[in-house]
Amino acid sequence: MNPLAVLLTLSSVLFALGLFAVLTRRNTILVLVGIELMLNAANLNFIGFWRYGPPDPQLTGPMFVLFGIAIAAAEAAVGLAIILMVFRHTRSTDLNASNSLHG
Amino acid sequence: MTALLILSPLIMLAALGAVWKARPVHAGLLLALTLSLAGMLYIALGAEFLGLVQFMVYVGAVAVLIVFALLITRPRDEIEEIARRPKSVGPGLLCTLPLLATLLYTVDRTLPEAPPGTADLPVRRIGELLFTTHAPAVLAVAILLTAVMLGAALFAREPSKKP
Amino acid sequence: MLLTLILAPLAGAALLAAWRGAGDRAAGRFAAWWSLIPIVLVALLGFRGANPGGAMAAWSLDWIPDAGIALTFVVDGTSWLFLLLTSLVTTFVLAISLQKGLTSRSYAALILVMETMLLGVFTARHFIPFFLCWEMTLIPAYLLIRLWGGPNAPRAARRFFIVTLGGGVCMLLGFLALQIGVGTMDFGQLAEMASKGDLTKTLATAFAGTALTGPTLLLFVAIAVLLGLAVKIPIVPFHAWLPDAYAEAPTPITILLTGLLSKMGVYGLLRVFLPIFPETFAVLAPWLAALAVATVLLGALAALAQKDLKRILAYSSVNHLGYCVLAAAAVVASQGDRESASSAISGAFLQAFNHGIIASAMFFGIAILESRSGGRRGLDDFGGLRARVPVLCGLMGLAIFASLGLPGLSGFIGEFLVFNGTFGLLPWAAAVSVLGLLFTAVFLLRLIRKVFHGPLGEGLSTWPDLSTAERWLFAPVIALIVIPGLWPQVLLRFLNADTLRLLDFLKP
Amino acid sequence: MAEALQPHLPTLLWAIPLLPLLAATAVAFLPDARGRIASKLAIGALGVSCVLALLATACTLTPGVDKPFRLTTSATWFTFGESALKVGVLLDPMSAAMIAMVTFVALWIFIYSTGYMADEKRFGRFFGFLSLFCGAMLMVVLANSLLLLFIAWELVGLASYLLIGFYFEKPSAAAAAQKAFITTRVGDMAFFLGMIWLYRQTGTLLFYDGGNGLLESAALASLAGTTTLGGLTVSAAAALLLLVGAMGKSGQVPLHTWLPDAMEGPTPVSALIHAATMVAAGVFMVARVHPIFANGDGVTTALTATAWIGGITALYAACVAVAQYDFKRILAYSTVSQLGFMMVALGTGGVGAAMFHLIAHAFFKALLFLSAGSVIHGCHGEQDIRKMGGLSKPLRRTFLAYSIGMMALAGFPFLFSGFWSKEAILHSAEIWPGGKGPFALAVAAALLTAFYMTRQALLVFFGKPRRPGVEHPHESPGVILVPLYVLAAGAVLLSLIATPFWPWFEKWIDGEAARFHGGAFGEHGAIGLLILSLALVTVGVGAGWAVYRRVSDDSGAPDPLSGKLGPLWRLLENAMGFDALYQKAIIGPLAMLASLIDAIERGILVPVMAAGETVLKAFGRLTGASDERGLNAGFDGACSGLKRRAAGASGAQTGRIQSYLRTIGLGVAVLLVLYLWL
Repeated sequence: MNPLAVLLTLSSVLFALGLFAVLTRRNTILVLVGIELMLNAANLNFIGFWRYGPPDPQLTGPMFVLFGIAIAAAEAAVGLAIILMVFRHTRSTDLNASNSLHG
Repeated sequence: MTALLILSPLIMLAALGAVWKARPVHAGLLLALTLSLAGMLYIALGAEFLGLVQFMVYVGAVAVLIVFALLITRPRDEIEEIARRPKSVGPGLLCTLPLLATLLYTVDRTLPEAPPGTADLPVRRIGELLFTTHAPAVLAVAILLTAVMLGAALFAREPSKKP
Repeated sequence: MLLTLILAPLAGAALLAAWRGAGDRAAGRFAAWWSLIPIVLVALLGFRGANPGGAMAAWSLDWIPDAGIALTFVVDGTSWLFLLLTSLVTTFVLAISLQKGLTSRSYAALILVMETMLLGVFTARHFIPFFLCWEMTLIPAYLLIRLWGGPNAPRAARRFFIVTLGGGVCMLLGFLALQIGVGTMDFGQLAEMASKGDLTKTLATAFAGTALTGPTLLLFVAIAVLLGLAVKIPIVPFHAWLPDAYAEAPTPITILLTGLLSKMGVYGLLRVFLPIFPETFAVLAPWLAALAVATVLLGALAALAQKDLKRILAYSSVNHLGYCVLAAAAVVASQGDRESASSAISGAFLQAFNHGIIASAMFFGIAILESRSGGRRGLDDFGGLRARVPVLCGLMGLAIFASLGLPGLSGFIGEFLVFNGTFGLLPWAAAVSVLGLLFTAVFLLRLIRKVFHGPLGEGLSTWPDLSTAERWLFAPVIALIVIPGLWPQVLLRFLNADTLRLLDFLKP
Repeated sequence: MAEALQPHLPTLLWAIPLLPLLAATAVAFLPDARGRIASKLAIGALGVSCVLALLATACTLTPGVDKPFRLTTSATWFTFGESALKVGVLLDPMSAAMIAMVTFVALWIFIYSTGYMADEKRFGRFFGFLSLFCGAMLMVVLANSLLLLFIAWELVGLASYLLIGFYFEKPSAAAAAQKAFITTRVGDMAFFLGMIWLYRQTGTLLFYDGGNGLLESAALASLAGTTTLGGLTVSAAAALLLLVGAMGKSGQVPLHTWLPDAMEGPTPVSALIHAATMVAAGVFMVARVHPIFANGDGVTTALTATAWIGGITALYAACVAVAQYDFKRILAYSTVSQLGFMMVALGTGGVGAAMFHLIAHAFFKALLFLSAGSVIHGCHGEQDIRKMGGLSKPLRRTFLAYSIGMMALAGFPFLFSGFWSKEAILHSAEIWPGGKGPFALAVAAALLTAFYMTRQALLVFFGKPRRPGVEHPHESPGVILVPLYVLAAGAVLLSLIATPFWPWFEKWIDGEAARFHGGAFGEHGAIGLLILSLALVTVGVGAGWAVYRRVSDDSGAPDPLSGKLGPLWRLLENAMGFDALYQKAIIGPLAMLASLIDAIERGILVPVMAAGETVLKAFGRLTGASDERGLNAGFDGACSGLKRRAAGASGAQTGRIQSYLRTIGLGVAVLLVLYLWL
């Protein structure tokens, strides 16, 4: 069995699961969880291609993962802070509760 | 290869749980599990440094943050919350499944024979690269994180009582 | 740096527009302080000096490469002088508007918008950005005259707008013809072609189907462009919009009109028209010379007949800018004597700069008179003010004497160089125009006699002299009148290299 | 001393005009209340200038050199294109004599003013203006560049304008100031053109520049070698233009009308500016550029014009002076007349004579004006000589000083400078090869001078008092009298240095060593001229004495001559009607022309513009209407339909992020399926 194929399958599934969570969960925090999953899927891909790809002295894949993690952490922090703000206003974390863009 | 075959199903299961579990706290904890398993996978693949970073940042910070946030925003009515399973599953699946199918199909069809691997990730090299080639990016990220810290602190601050 | 300089006032205007809660005074104060930024940047440019090619700063963007349209902005010494004038006068106008309580959020923002456009005009090296900025100055000017002007302001503003817009359309048509015929609207390229005499030939081939020959075509183009400039400067008889517009506009805006907007015309005449159309000079020369002399003389004579202080100074502006036109006409008429031509061109630029400063000072004086008298500004409404407000009369008198060309003050150097150059190229025009200098003295001294001298007029005995703020506002302008008068090199050093380069293009 | 000074001379020369100018600048910043400080500052600066000027003059006295002493400096003032414009200062005997005279006379007039103007509200301002004047005047005489001379020339005009209009509350003073500035500006514009012409022709404005200067041979040859309109050489044409400038400044006919009016200024101003120095600037300028005037063969056009204008002016003003009643106006016309004499001298070739008369005239005319001021001061502001009389006793000291000045002006023989200077002028006019006209005019003028001065002296100081309202005239204080004595001494002593026996002054100006010349009167015609001069004075004074000896005792009586001369007298009283003529011939038509132009503007140009506007507006209405019916109607219909449909469609906007996301996701999925599977 091709290990890269396994890895890619795993990341595809993780990505799909994350997307599913984003599209269906109603708790905003859990939407965030879905986003984290998708990011992780991307990271897995980078690792996989680095591990089983041609040798790369520049280590592009791992570097990307490193920055990706940093950005993800930032994004989570800001996201959660926003959610807390919204929660203070509406006493709810239901994503559908904030629909002031309603046409 | 072995570790990969063992960990992959576990990760998938944990992720599925994180997505499907009704109780938000459970979902959060399962996310932490998924991430830590992914970290182990990194280590198994030879990227020890990345694995450790994954543990520290994702499991140690992000997941914990999410769980805390869930605990803070816990509504008074637990029962109603439990009833809030994922909604609109149909459209969700309708979006997700073609994507998954496409991805898997692509992986299956286009991947060549297993290429030879390199399992070497020297930490010293990462350090060098970070502070030479990627120094501007590091700076940018540093600024971003500082801004995030300040911003998050501002957002999360208890609003003043003054009107 | 250049882009920052040009856009800085616009950014200030945007900030003002965004600042909803701003009170009138706060907005005015903000705008006045903000307008110091361009001054600082211009000063920095000046200290840095020019590179050997003459450029102090440049910025360019290929905007529509297919049509060869580029947003090219270059500052050389001459442009720099006009940038300096623009930034200084704008700040001055904002400051006195603030001091006179005229300002508000939109007023200040419009002035800042106008400043950006003026900076654009004085640096653009391609017709498209030049024209965009040129026309965009009209809108703020129109609004400023119309909304803050006197009782007849709507009509005056409308006429100003329509007439200058008409001139602009002529200019646009001219350059469109060049774009179609020659394929470029870049000033540098056009001048390059013109200096080789290629413009006529290219136009003739491009319009081979029409019955017109190349020289005729180029003449039409040149006249169209000249029309646009003539309305702006203005050259007699295209000046009919001017007295009303100057008189009806609020006085700080009049300073903008005479100090800056008219300079666009002079700048265009000397920097755009001269290098591009040398092939038409032979035909145009007598006409332009006649118009220049008419501008000088009629401006001065018409000022003699006016009873309103602002109208007097408006015609005085026509007269003074007539000297710039005279210099241009002399260069058009003959380039036989390089020294004369360089004298005429330097003089015209200097005259434009000095007139901007001197007119600012004089109109500021009028603004003070108006605010003290409750809006009256007739020649016979005052009298004997020198006994009551000596400082105001002293400073305004200084500006007036600078305006009539008293040596030692800045006005003289420009006039000396203009006449020195014109006499070498076009002696009769110079000799006749000297009468203009004489008439200028007559109506300006009459103004002093009627307003400052004689027995104290009715109701003037309670007037306070200049306040500290007004003195501080006068101080820089007076300094700018005195210093270049004693030491003209301070301005001329920026001009000399450019003047010679300009003359190289004109070589027959 | 003089030798030690030589190396620093260029710097010191600049300091001479700059010190008073700096004082003037400083005074401008002083408040009116600090008038005393202003006067001290002005006098201090001028005093230092005076010392420097005398030292500089001493440097030029170097004996035994055959060519004139000449020290020039030049520095680039500014550059335009590739050309540099240079200015500099020049010290030669001519400028040395002028700076010494100007600083000396001005210093005493300053001191006089501290007494005369003591009660003035704008006392400090007055000294500021005076300082400005002195600085500018010194710059005029020191300039080594026609441009610098012109600049200072205009500044002198400004100072004159300010000082004539010093009592600007009086409409007559304000009008006189304006008239003075504009009339002289007519001349200045000619000067300006002439200067530019010279500059264009020769490429330099420096007088002396080591062979390249305007007054040196190369430039003069170029000027004489080019002819222009009317067959004149450029040098002649430019010289005529410069002459017009000089006529404006020096009050020559027909540009003289401002000078009598200028007496509206305070008396020290009349003495300093409108008698001693500024009005002489025109004469000085012609003397300075005399090489250009004389450039050509024999008697040049420019010199002829100068001589004739001078002669006509001298006679005309002397005639008019006979019929005036205002103390200061008589002196003003006398000044015009004397300036005419100087012009005659210049035209007939005697620069030395002209300069000597200029210097001598400065002393005795300043003296006369200051005496007049003292008399007016003593009579509490009365200026009409018909209302004076018998003042020789109460104002004995003033009378003494006045009589010295009067005798110098009238040309009393031997002891007074005026006699010798006039003598020299008549001499040069007599031997002039260009004709006897100027000589005849000058002789007649000299005769009338003696006559009208006698008239003035008799009416003011002799006879019985005719002074309604001024019962007790008082003698002036010392601060006013001392300057009178000093100037009187000068007027007498100057006669020693320019007699025909020892013509030191003229030789000095020409740069030659002076020798005693005992046989001066043995020369052809000289003795005859001397006798003529004596006869002129005797006849003039005698006639005056005869006519005015028994001046009637009541002030209402008409002048004895007015009955005899009839209409001619009235013509003279009105200064031959120049003012009325200008009013009718120039000012009136000019005002009409201005109104006409204004009417054209309002009546034709503006309506044309308005008509264009109307056409545009009509066109706009037309297109507007068609737009309304055609385009707009259709557009509006389409818009409202769109609006209805949009209202329906906006239901899809739920505002829920996830529903949006799902829609996007579905779209992507459909695309993927289409792309990959089909």
